[in-house]
Amino acid sequence: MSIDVELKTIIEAALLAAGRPLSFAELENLFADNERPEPSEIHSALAELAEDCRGRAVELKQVASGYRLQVREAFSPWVSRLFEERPGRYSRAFLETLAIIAYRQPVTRGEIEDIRGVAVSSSIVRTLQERGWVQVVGHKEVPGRPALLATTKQFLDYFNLKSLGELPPLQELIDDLALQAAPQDQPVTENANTESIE
Amino acid sequence: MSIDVELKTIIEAALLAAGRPLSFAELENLFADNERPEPSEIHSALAELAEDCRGRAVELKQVASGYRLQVREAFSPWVSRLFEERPGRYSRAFLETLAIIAYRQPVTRGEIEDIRGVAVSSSIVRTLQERGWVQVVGHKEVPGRPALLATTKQFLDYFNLKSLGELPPLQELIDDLALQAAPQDQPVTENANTESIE
Amino acid sequence: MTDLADCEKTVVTDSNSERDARQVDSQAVSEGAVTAAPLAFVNGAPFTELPEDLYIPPDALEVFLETFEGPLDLLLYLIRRQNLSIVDIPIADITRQYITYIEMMSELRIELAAEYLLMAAILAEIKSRMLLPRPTGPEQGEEDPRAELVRRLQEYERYKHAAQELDALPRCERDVFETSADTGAIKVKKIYPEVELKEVLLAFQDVLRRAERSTHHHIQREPLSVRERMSSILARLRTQLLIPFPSLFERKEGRHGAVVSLLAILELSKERLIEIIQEEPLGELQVRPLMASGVD
Repeated sequence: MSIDVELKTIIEAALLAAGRPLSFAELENLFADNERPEPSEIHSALAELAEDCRGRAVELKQVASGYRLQVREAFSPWVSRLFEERPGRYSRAFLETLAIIAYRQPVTRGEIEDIRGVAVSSSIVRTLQERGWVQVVGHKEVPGRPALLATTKQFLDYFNLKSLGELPPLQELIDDLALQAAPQDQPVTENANTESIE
Repeated sequence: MSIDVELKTIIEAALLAAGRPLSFAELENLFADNERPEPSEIHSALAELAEDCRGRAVELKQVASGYRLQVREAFSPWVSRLFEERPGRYSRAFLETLAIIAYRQPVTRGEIEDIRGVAVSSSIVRTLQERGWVQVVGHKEVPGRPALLATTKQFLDYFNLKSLGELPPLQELIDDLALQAAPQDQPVTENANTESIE
Repeated sequence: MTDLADCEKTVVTDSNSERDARQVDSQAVSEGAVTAAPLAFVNGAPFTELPEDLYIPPDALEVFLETFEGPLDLLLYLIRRQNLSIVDIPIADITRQYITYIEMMSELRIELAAEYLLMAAILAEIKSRMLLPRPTGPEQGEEDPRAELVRRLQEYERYKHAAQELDALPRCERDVFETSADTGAIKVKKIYPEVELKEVLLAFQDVLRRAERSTHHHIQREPLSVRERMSSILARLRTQLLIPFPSLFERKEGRHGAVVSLLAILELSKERLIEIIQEEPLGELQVRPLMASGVD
């Protein structure tokens, strides 16, 4: 109520109250029409808030659906003990399917199968949709009109990304038959006995 | 993780990630057995955290089920906008009930039902009272002692009336009805398919 | 590409009848057309030794296979673990190793996805084309028979790698956590719908229209000012249980006001909502709410 409540503190209050990312428009709409700050003021307040978070438990992060205050990665050793269920590891089939959809979207299941060389289980696609990470964005006009799959904002939010452009770049394809790809670690077998969820 | 992560910051991280009160035991269980702080250390960390929250958007509260960080009441004017629901429209039944109370006051619910020919839901009467447009001015001395409903000064204020006398007299409304026997626009029916709330 | 079914038979029967893999390499094509049902042969054959370059104890084989995401993944593994180049696969070697796996799987009755058998057929087909004399003229330069497989392996490897990177991104619930604070202290203003007086009047006309139709409802037509005064008298009686009659009249309202008040009092009395009492003859009239049995 006091007149000197700072804009950045109001934003902090709103982000912590919402418990989800707030878009810039939602931040603007915290204010009545006649007392709404300029966008530039909100931007500076966000920058100040980010600065204030230094050394604190949370950081201000911009993800696809907006701004959120999130507990820093450094605290996960303690914070993850709060949650009885350890976050599941995703199976390689799940992650590969998700990666192909993320990088190649919009893409049909058949195209995913072509790349992976094996059938894509329906349960993986269903789980991806249930988690809200993947959605059907249309149908390809070929026989059978297969669904075209694409990732969602929630996918980006969950993986801490603002846009698909923030995904790690896809490896270059080496076209030259003479070029030998550098030998590489084989992390494959590491995963052999880890639990996996789909 | 880094050795100089402060206990109070770990607690802050856990409280914000949990989004619910954490008991003292839960705070202790954030730590592995061999690195668990003494209860007295946790108590001091909580005190420091409470101190750190001065001037910030949240405050540390101890409630029955433990400790929680809550958004300060002072931020209600802004934060409440996150939770405001867009008002719908009042139902036909609501408007009719209000009109009957205005014209026939003081009136019991039973009398309103007689006039409308259908039951009046308690939620309508409750909403009218919540809104401050209708009040109970007495009880009728018949079995059950039903409440006598009447309109309030706020009702007059909202509709910009100095007194009920400024409402069109009943006779006029009835005469209007006769006129309307001739087909005419009926703005009323606009509402027919809009969502309504009570 | 030649008929896949034939190739498949070729591969499996070759490797079955010829334990020596090098022999398979050279003879696969020439001895191709064998008619026996391929898998049955494999299951029947005693399986005595593992190729040394596989380094996999048999009991781990099943677990091992589960770590592969299909034939492309298995091929990539075979290539990468020997530091071989994808783009210049020693196809004979890889085919031999791959087929050895397939045989072991069958031997251990591990159900193999059809894709693995298809890949065996593709490999054998490529190998056979590699053995054919390559046309030399630059004009008719035929593509390397391995090209399509190489392309698929490379493409798959990109996404396999991308999946690992995706898995390594800090993600919610594992590395970072969404935050929320309690909002119990926040007072939410309730927003009410807007209503226009016209809507209320129109609603009332509807009520009247319905009431007119049913004859047993007769809506009385007191002036509204009387109804309003009735309400206000009742409201006063809630806080003041006994009101002197004269105080219900206000001089400044004049004659009209007095009439309204009187009508309101009479109406309230008639509806048995109030009673007018006089405690002693010629004493002051007083009004009080009617309470049937002194309840309240």
